[in-house]
Amino acid sequence: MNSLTNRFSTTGPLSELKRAQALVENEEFSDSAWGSEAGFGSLAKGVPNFTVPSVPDPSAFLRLHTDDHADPNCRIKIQHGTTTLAFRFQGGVIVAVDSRATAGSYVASGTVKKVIEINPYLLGTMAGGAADCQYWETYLGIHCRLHELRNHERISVSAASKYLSNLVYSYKGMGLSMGTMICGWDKTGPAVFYVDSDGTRLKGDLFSVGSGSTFAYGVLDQGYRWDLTDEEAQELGRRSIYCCRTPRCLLWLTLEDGWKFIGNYDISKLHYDGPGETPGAGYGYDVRIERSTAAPVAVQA
Amino acid sequence: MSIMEYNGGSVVAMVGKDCVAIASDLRLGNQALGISSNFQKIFPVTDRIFLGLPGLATDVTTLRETFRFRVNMYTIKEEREIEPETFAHLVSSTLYEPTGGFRPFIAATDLIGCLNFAKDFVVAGTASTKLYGTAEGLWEPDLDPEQLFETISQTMLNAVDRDAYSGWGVVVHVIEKDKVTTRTLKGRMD
Amino acid sequence: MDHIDMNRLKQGEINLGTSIMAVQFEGGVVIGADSRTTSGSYIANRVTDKLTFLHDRIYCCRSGSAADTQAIADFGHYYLQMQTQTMGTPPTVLTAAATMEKMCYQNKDQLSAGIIVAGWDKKNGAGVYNIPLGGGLFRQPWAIGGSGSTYVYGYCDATYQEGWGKDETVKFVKNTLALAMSRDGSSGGCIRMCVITEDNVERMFIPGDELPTFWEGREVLGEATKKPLAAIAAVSDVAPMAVEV
Amino acid sequence: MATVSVYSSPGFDFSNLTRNHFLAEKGLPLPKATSTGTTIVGCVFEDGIILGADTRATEGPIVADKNCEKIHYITESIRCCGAGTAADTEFVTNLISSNMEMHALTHGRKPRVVTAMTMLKQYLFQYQGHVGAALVLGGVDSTGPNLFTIAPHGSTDKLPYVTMGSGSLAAMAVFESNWRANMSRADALQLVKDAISAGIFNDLGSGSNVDACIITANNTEMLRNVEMPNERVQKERTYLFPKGTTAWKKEDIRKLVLTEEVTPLAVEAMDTT
Amino acid sequence: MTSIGTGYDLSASTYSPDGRIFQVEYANKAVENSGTAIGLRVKDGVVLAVEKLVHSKLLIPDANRRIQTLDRHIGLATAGLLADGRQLANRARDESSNFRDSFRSPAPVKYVADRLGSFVQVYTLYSSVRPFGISTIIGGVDQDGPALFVIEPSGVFFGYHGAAVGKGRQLAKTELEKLKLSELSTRQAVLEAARIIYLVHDDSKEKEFELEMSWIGDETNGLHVPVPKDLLAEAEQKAKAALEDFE
Amino acid sequence: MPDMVALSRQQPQERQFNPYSENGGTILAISGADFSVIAGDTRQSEGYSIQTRYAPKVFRLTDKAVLAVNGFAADGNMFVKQVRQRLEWYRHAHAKDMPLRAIARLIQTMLYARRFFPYYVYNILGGIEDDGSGAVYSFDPVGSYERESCRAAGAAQSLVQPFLDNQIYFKNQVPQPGMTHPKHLPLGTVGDGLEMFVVLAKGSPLYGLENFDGVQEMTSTHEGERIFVVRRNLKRD
Repeated sequence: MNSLTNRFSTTGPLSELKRAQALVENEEFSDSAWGSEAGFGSLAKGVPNFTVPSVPDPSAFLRLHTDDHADPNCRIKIQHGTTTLAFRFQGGVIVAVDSRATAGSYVASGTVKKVIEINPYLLGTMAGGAADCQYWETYLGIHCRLHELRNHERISVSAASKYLSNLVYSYKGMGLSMGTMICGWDKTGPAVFYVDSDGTRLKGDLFSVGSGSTFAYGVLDQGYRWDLTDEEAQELGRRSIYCCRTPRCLLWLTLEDGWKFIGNYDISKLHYDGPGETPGAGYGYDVRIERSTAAPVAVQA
Repeated sequence: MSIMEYNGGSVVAMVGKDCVAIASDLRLGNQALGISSNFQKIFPVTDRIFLGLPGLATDVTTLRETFRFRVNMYTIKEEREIEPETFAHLVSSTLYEPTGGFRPFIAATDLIGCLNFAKDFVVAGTASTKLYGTAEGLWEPDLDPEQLFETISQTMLNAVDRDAYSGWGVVVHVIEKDKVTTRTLKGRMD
Repeated sequence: MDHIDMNRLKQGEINLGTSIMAVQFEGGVVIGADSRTTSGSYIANRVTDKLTFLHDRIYCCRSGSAADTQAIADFGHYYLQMQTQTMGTPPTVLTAAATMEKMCYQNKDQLSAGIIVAGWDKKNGAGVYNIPLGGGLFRQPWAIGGSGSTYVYGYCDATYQEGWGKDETVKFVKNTLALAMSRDGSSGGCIRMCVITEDNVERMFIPGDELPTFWEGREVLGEATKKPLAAIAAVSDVAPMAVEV
Repeated sequence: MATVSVYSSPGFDFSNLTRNHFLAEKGLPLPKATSTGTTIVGCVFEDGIILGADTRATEGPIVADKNCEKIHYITESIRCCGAGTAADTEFVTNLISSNMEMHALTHGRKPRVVTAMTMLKQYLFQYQGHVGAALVLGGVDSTGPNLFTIAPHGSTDKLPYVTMGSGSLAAMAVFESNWRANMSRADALQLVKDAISAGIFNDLGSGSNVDACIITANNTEMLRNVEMPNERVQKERTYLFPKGTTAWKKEDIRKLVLTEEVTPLAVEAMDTT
Repeated sequence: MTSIGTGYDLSASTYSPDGRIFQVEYANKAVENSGTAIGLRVKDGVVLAVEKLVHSKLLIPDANRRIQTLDRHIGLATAGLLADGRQLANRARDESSNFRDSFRSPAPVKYVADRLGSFVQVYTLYSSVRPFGISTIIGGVDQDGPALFVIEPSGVFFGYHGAAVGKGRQLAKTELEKLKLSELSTRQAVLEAARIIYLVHDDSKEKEFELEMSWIGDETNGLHVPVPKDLLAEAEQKAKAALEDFE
Repeated sequence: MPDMVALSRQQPQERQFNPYSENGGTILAISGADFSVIAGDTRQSEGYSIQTRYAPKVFRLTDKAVLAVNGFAADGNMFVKQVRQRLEWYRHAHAKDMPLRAIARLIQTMLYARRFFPYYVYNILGGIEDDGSGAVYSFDPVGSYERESCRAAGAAQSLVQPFLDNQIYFKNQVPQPGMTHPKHLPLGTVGDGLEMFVVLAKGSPLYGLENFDGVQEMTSTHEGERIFVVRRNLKRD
């Protein structure tokens, strides 16, 4: 049934994809080449075009050349290795991410910004394929703006995440890799949605995504309460990211009137000196041990 | 995933003017997961020979014991301390051992503290490519012990920062005629 | 068929993708081979000697892996010398061939070697024995082997005749090898031959630029435009189309 | 998209290949050994043999050693160039060198080049190519000059001029166009230098300097770095760090020279009566 | 047997002070007690004949042969311990077949004799083993013509025109020497061999014996086979007749 | 005869569509307050052999944008060609050069358009932003990008990048008083030749560039942003 509708449909991502396949040779003359819409395609005509290799199984082709987990010698290395987290509490949504990108054993970057500022009210995190997240969340931004123009009100977090989920779902099985949290504040209060490239979309209080998420959950779960103060919530975010041993920790807080960037913390400093940059007040195990042995019963008040 | 990357770790050694230095990171990992931030990979063989062994941790400890045994036997038989060059050959032939097939840890640091072998520096471990780059750029001939310490430290710190399997602190030994200075660096803990 | 299965070579191994041959005649044998040794597409040696001494009047022609066949020939040589010492008489060609065959057969999983053993002995006179890939021992009046041999079975079948003397046999070997080398990409270079008789072993060498080319015929390229069209038209009713060359 | 997933290609199914490869990778493969993507050559001239080699040692794409020695000692008048796995060439030549010395002592005369060649080929054949040494063996003995190549599987060739290693094509091109029989020493040395240089400049696995070794009946001359076409230019600035650039946590100084205060005690003179 | 009891005869690995190995000499004694075996190398072949003593009337006639075939063209007759002879024959068959395997041609008789000589000799070296108690006659026709060898317990082997071992060897040798062996045909040799065996048989000690004979030559196509029944009967008959004449 | 030395096990091989190859080389870019430097070697190789000793990897896009491409040369050349075409169209449509940050986004979308059939190209874009600051953008093959102050890519990436971290970002260095950023960095990379593009902001001083060996100006007017190219020979082995 699906295949039948697909075959005769003229809109929708699948037919666009097919058309793109036919246009491999002269893609330069497709409409999307013109004007400021650039690669995002003519919005009136739906989603943009993608070139697909003329092979029987394009996703296998893609996997063969880009999956560095299965084949460390693959040519095209896509960056991996991430910890992102977001949680809802009485004061808004805390979004905390790490900043490291690895390609194989190589640390490709220690300064990646894994939060995408979709618009002044919405944040999306980035885990999995960096390009996939950047592209589709930017694309989502366009649609959020269009929604505002059409309806004269901000899009709800729920609707935005649903839109993103539907977009990537139409490419399911093609090799996209994306695990993101869409965070914001709408009429229902602070909201966090988890969306991934398999098509999963979940609403929840607390999520962590990426290879470091197991560590992050450990810290998050034991410290999380709804009625955290802003200070406590930020500290929880920092400590959760710290435990994943990434170069830097970036922190955002989403409020009713839009998100606010809290800070960019050097993990080394957190390790030795803590967020207050007081020498010896760090999070590090060795630093803490030293602290506790140096001043065993210092406080007596 | 190569065997070398299972536990991670890197070593670099450099020659200065009347001194040599050897540095290693302190990380012991289980692939991407860090286990220990105080895993020594450099072992004193004699007063002035240090051996760096990055690689699979179980092999590192086994080899370290093998070398200790062989060096002790040498000392007993010859009634003198082993020379760095002799020791380098001992390491080389131990690692080759063609009779038992090839051992899975061929790559280890080639030598330490022998001014005749390498005129500049040698590197080994998961961060070796990064170490080649930084060492090639930063090393200069005839460094005095203090300069050599700065150079080898900067080489090591910056190289391991770009390697997912090395890091978590660095230890440096500077070997001079009359003393050995060991310093633990304040490295990044990520 | 004894052509070489390329996949049986170990990777990176040097290969004698070869044309080899041996023919018996009254009173002796003629053996011959091309001189090309390849490693992948690279010609590792263009003047190889594939006619290898086994005993005073016994030689072998080697095809397959260079390392394997050299090792077999070296071992065979050693073995025949030991045999001569213990038996007190020179070995027969059959004995030499049997020795080689044994090695090829018993190590067939490890080796890629196609060998022709030929020579002269007092007991049986001239003899040619073919040992194909994997072993087996076949006495034949003539034998060809190596990758180039597939191209010249027909020629040999059609040309060979019983009762030739030395000169006809040498010519037959030379022509056959030249044909094989011209068609087979992994054969080439020069032709080396040996005539083994009771009296002596005579070596012959044909450089690459003196190979027979009798089958190529007259040079015809551009012929059509060389002759005036009228001359052609005179013999034929229909003038052939002029060909631009 | 149904058409995409339903289609399967004819023939063998390789879909598990990547996975199996991945599983095999988990723990099995060896780390890369230092390998000399190399140019080595040898040629005969009127008085003997000249061997040549480049001096680059590589570890995958990385240059591990910019000036290594690839011409190994076998006996005083026999030398051997090695290409392939560095450790293998080093140990094989060492082993054969010591066997040759034993051979000389056993038989009381100088062993011939073929003896070394036979030892090498039998050793390599025994390991069926797993000892990855590709060698050029040359020397002068009682039979005159001898030059061989030995491939990793144990096959040998005897030729007046030979090349081996990844740069062998480039070097062979030089030999094929310029080698002549009975060349003079100077001409032959120049030819060897040209052949190695061709490898150095045109093959990425070869590089740095030219080593050569001239062997004649009564003299062997090892010309280390006979040509250095790739000397590194001076760095445009130095990167010395001021003292204190590196932060450290702990210091431990171990003095190897112990100074002791010796306090002489007033001792009575020994009774020597 | 002056040396008995001196202790030098307890082991094959010990010499006596005058340089003898008593165990080997005792082995020769074992041969001397056995029925006679003879071999004739003649113009176009070889004949082997054995005086097989029959210890019991219950034994099946023609069983327990003492002439054995080693290869298509080689036969063997032993005198001494029957079991040792079997063992040696098995070894000889192995040698012969190995030779065929390696050389793709029938083994020369001398080669087999040589190998067996070495084999027997090894049993004279160790204290833990007993030397073979047999003398062996090997006969065959190979590419160089008829050949005849005798291997003794010490391991030495010699080539002969005519050979005799066992009880009656002295008389048999005398008889053999009278013959012009190189001029006889195998058929004639069969008759002579039978005559000699009958001649040397000592009726006074053992009553019963069987004549066992084989031949190799042009008449057998180069194969080692028993002498045909009719010829054997004829030879026996003539031998008995000659014996009566002789007496 | 390269495979003669390689001794890998035999294994099944699937013959299939493989439109990629690796052509070696290294590119890097550094940005300063009012300039950026983009460099690349000019050797193009495959396996152990050199295809050409002069194949530029760094391309001038506009007077204030330079793009360096590394990876599969054919993909790279085609990609640069297409980017230049899009910039040309932009010029026709808007009568001005596209700003640097817009070029960066354009490159992202162009790369992402091939998400399912990626270009095997690592891009580094360097130039001057509209506000006059030097900028470097680095891209992965499918378009993920980031603005940085320095970045290396290609064969020697893992060798060069930690060195740059140390020298540009002063990583792991305890700051000394009076430290300033170096203006020009001597570059040590692999290859036959080197091409280094320097983009200067409008009206910025020349930093002594005019006295450099082998320097050549790529822009015709001295009024706007200026691009200089420095060509050097490196070791040929």
